[in-house]
Amino acid sequence: MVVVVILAYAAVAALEIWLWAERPWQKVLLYLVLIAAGAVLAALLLRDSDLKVPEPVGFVTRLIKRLWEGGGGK
Amino acid sequence: MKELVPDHQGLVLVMLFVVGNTLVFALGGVAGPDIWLAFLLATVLAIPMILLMARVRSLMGGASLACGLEQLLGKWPSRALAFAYAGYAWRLACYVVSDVTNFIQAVALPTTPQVVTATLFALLMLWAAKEGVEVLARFAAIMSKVVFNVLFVTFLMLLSQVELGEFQPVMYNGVKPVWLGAFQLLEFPFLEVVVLFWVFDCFRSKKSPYRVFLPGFVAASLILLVMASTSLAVVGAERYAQFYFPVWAAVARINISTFLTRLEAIIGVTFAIGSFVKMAACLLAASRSLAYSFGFADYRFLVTPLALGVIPGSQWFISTLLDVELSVIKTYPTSATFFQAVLPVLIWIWVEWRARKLGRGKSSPTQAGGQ
Amino acid sequence: MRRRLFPMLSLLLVSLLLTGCWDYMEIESLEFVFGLGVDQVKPEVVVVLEMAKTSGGGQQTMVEPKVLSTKSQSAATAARALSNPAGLRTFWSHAYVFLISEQVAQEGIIPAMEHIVRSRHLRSTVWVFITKECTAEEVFKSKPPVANSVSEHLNSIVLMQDAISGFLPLQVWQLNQAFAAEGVAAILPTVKLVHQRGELVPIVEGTAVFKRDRMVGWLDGQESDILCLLKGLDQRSYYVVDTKVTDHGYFPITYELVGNRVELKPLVRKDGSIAVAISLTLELGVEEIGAAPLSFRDEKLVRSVEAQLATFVTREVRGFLWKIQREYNADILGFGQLFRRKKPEVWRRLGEDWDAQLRDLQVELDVQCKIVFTGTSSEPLLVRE
Amino acid sequence: MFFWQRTKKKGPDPRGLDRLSSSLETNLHWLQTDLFASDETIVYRRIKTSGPKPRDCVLVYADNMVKHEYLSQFVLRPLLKAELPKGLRGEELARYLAEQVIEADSSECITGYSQIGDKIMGGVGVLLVDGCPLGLVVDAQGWAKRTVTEPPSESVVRGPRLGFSEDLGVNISLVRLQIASPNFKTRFVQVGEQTKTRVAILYLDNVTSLDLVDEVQRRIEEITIDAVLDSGYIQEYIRDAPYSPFPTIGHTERPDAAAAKILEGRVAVLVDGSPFALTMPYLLVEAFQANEDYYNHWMVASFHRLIRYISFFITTSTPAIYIALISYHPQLIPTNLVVSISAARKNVPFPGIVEVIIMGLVFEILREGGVRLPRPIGQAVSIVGAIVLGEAAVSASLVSAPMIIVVGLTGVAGFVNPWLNDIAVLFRLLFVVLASVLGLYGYVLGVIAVVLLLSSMESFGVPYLSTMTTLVPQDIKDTLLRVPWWQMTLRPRYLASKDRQRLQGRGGRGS
Repeated sequence: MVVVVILAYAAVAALEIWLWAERPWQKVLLYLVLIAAGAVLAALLLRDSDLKVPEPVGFVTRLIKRLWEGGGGK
Repeated sequence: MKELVPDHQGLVLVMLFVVGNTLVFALGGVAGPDIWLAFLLATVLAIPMILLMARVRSLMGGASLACGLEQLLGKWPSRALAFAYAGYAWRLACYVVSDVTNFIQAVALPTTPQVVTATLFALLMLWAAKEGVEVLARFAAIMSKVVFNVLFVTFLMLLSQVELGEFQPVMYNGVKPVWLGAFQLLEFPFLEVVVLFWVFDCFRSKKSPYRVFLPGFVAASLILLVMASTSLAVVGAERYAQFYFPVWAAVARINISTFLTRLEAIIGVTFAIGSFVKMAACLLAASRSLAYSFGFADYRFLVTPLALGVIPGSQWFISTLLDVELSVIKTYPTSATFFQAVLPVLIWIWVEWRARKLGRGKSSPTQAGGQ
Repeated sequence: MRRRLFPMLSLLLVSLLLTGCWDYMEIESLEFVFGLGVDQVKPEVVVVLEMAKTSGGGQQTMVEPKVLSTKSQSAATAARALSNPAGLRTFWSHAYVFLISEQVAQEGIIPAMEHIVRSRHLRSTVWVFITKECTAEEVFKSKPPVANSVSEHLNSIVLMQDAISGFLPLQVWQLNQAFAAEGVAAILPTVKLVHQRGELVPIVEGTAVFKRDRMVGWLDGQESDILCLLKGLDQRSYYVVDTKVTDHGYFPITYELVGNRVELKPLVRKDGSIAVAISLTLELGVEEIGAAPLSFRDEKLVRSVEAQLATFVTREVRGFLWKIQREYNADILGFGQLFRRKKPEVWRRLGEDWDAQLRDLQVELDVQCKIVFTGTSSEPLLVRE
Repeated sequence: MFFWQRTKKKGPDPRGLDRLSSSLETNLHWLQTDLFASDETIVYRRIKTSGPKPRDCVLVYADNMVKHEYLSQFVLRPLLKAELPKGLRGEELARYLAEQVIEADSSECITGYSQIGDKIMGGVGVLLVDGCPLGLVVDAQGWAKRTVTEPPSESVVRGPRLGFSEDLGVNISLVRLQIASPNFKTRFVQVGEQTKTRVAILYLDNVTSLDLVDEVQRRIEEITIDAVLDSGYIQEYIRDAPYSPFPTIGHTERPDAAAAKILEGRVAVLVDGSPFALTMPYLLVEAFQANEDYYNHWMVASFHRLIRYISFFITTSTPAIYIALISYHPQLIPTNLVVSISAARKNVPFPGIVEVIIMGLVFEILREGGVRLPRPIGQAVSIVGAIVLGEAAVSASLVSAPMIIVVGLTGVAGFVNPWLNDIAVLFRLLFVVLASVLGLYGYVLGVIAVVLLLSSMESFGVPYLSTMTTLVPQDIKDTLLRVPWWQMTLRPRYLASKDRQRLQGRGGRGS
């Protein structure tokens, strides 16, 4: 299943890049990186459905939380 | 190539975005019978934020988003900001998709894998996002007629079952539930409007952002207020928060002369359409801001990878209906606060300062670099 | 065009490739459950289903009811186990009625109905009944004279409730709401079996009174009418009242309730004690006066009849209130809810032991009766002497 | 010179070098052996003028393409009687003939062989005179024409009964009859390497934006095609969104309809030889508007329009919704109905989705079978086919009775919108497939896709859904409803940017 999914992502990427009128390398690179990220995410989820969700602004979150609890008298 | 959306279509897009995937959920359930107070409070609290957003867009004048940002914020800060919001918008798109797929699984298709529905929705929103904001706004304009008329008719049909006593006693448990409900509403769905900041490419005039955002938002919040209060008055204040989908439950009870029954599917359909608009807008915002942050003029080539990422993403963030509740309550609010309230205020202050400086002297816009 | 080609192509492709149709089912492979019942909860759950065997099609669709029952650990397992003898997938969304037997009701009905409320298969608009002096299975196996199945029979009785009176129909969601709400007790209509033409026929009459989820007593048809009256429902119930028409003559006259307005007001007296003021304004029609020499052109007489009616209703309501306050001590009129909504500070103070409060709650009653309708004639049918 | 020309004629581009000779015999020889070689429909009528020095003349024309009496009466007879003054040669001679001898309406001079070819094929007579290197062209077109009749494809109960015919000039005059205004302009373009078809672009100078007219002209001029036999050719070349099945160019057989569109600010294109005028830009709403709407009482017209919208919904969606309901959401069907459908389907061997597709196909076969047959037989085919097949299929338990209702309703509702009927078939299929995968939600996805497609389409720069997306009251007045004429004071915003005022203030009646 993982192989099928990765192949599907690759096929989509190939098809779409083929459809482009022009292919500057920056665009192709960014495109491929994102597709690869999507494929890896899909593959990981297929392997292990309990993947942890990262908190991108975790430190801010914690800061806000502390401030909130400290000052919030509501 | 500027994408220009007529004001009235932009307004409708804002309305559908806010009403979108929120409609069926138990909004502001913590406030109990005081739900309407929570709604009003949240609307009042949100309006300054909306105005502030419109103000920033208005300062850009007729310029496109990319040009305006670069002028007002400076090259690197604006790109970093765009990158951050790309992540936020993408994540929101994942949330919206999983809301829909979970809803469909819960009420209609229990054994169909969510990936299937998610894939179909992702493909459609991919298409919509590639077509651009003009087409999306047109789509919203035509679908809004269906959605809002359906809502209006269901509201009329629910009226006969409304029990006004459910709203009493007012503030039995004090102000706290009202505040809590209002904050819940602010983070989902009211202030998610910040995503729309990145959706519109440019506006017709300096006044357009106000004309689009403010009435659109207020109208949408009123619609949500009416629908939520009506369904609360139908299902009962105590039961409202216990349901995953109280509006659904309320509409399922419509029974007019034993003929007009079983109308809940219509609400489901409305919900799917509204959510679609929201997810397409989020995807569009994510692609546009990501493209901008990497310095590309055209964003369309980024739509496909981002949309394909949404499919696993939606399963990643929220995999079951239980997660919808838990994540909305636990994980989402904190990061949402950052993107929905803290950053916009910072941007606004920064932009006001820059604009004043640029406008007064035009001496050295390069000075304003670090932060 | 290119930007459109790709998504359109893939949409088509995906929808063709994904024709897995996980939830696809053929409608003819479903066995429609018309009614379900729970006869026993402890030690095992007994679930009864009334299903429709359909055949024919087209102009001559035949519906034959079949009753199946089984015993299992829980309602969910029992319901599932019944698909096996049914031979088809049982489909619950079209159920009309849900019966709970008296015995289960006395033990507490939450375990019996929890699964049904939670599952998405059963609509929240199903009518709920308590079977009185019989089991759900017996009810389902009885023979309604006209309808195809017992469930349809009960459903059609409920739909003409305003013309029958004597009970208050309730749907599952209303019951839930009553359980969830503070300061109100639940009620359910009752089904019983009567003999007609040598066969048992189910009828709906009376009300079961609950305290929390346990049944604590019954109300008969007349009392149920009073209950409807006090709840302000549009129910055209009949009252036969011995009315004094001439100086010495009492005649039984049948009145029909045409309209009623009820106002319940929570009162807090100066000394801190609480009370409820009920004001009832009834509009009545005269259905039958028998041999009474009652002319409705005689205004004085009409006033006196109205006053007698008010006295009658007051007496009935008093009796009813005594029953629910003292005998059952179940707040089915929602006095508690009334205080909670209108006088939250009182509820905060007294809500804790509402049962005791209810027992001694003073009720001020004010009944106004008005005759608004006398059929097609204002004069009695007099025989000339 | 003559020889050189002949060899040159076989070359790729003879134009520009093919001047007529002043010798009549040379000209004739060349015509007979080269330009019209082995074409026996060309008539060479040789005459001599009277007088002391008769001159040889030849009238060349294509048989049956000209009015023979007209030529003989107004060209040949005066020529035969004419005495040409001496010494006239070349252009003077030609002018003398045109001005003093020939009585026909119009006569112009041409100088080249290939022009002669074009003219004669266009149905005029060409007079060649000895000693004159010019050909005199006499307009006498007179081929068999269809008279102006009621158009069969768009018959009306009320309204003008004129229809376009195949003749471009007549067609333009029919439109001009409706719009008698000097602002009504016509531009001509020639299309088709072989057919050289004349195409006319019709518009109102003071209403239509000239950018639109220029755009239409540009697109038509860019066409490279060898033959244009009907306006359908042009339509496919110049339309927007060529891959979308929805029409982005309208066509009508009625001058009144064409005139109405021109008056709203659209452009009409007429093609020689085609009785169908093209109108552009074309919006989706127009598919739901019929010209009769504007002649009937506005309430009746609005009601009919509503019926058309509903029918479009029915014809595209009924099978999909039926499939979704019986296969995914039986809880949404009323109980009595669900029981009877279930009973009806008990002995049917196919799953619902197969049943829908088969019956849909059968219906399309019956329809297609009936369309091209003569009307009485065609009706018989469909009626017999439908009734006999349907009845037999149900009693043989091949299909269920509700399915017959669904298919019948779908088919009949399709005929209400003839413009969209063929498209409806496609979307019906798409919806059915999606509904069979995800039930109602699949159907909704299909609807979203179609609406997206529609919102992304444009016709000559105008969004395809224009009147449906806007909230401006004036633009909605002719969309879902047809409000009274005196209320429609403005022309549609998206078309007539120049002069939006249709009526001065409010017309005759208040409110």
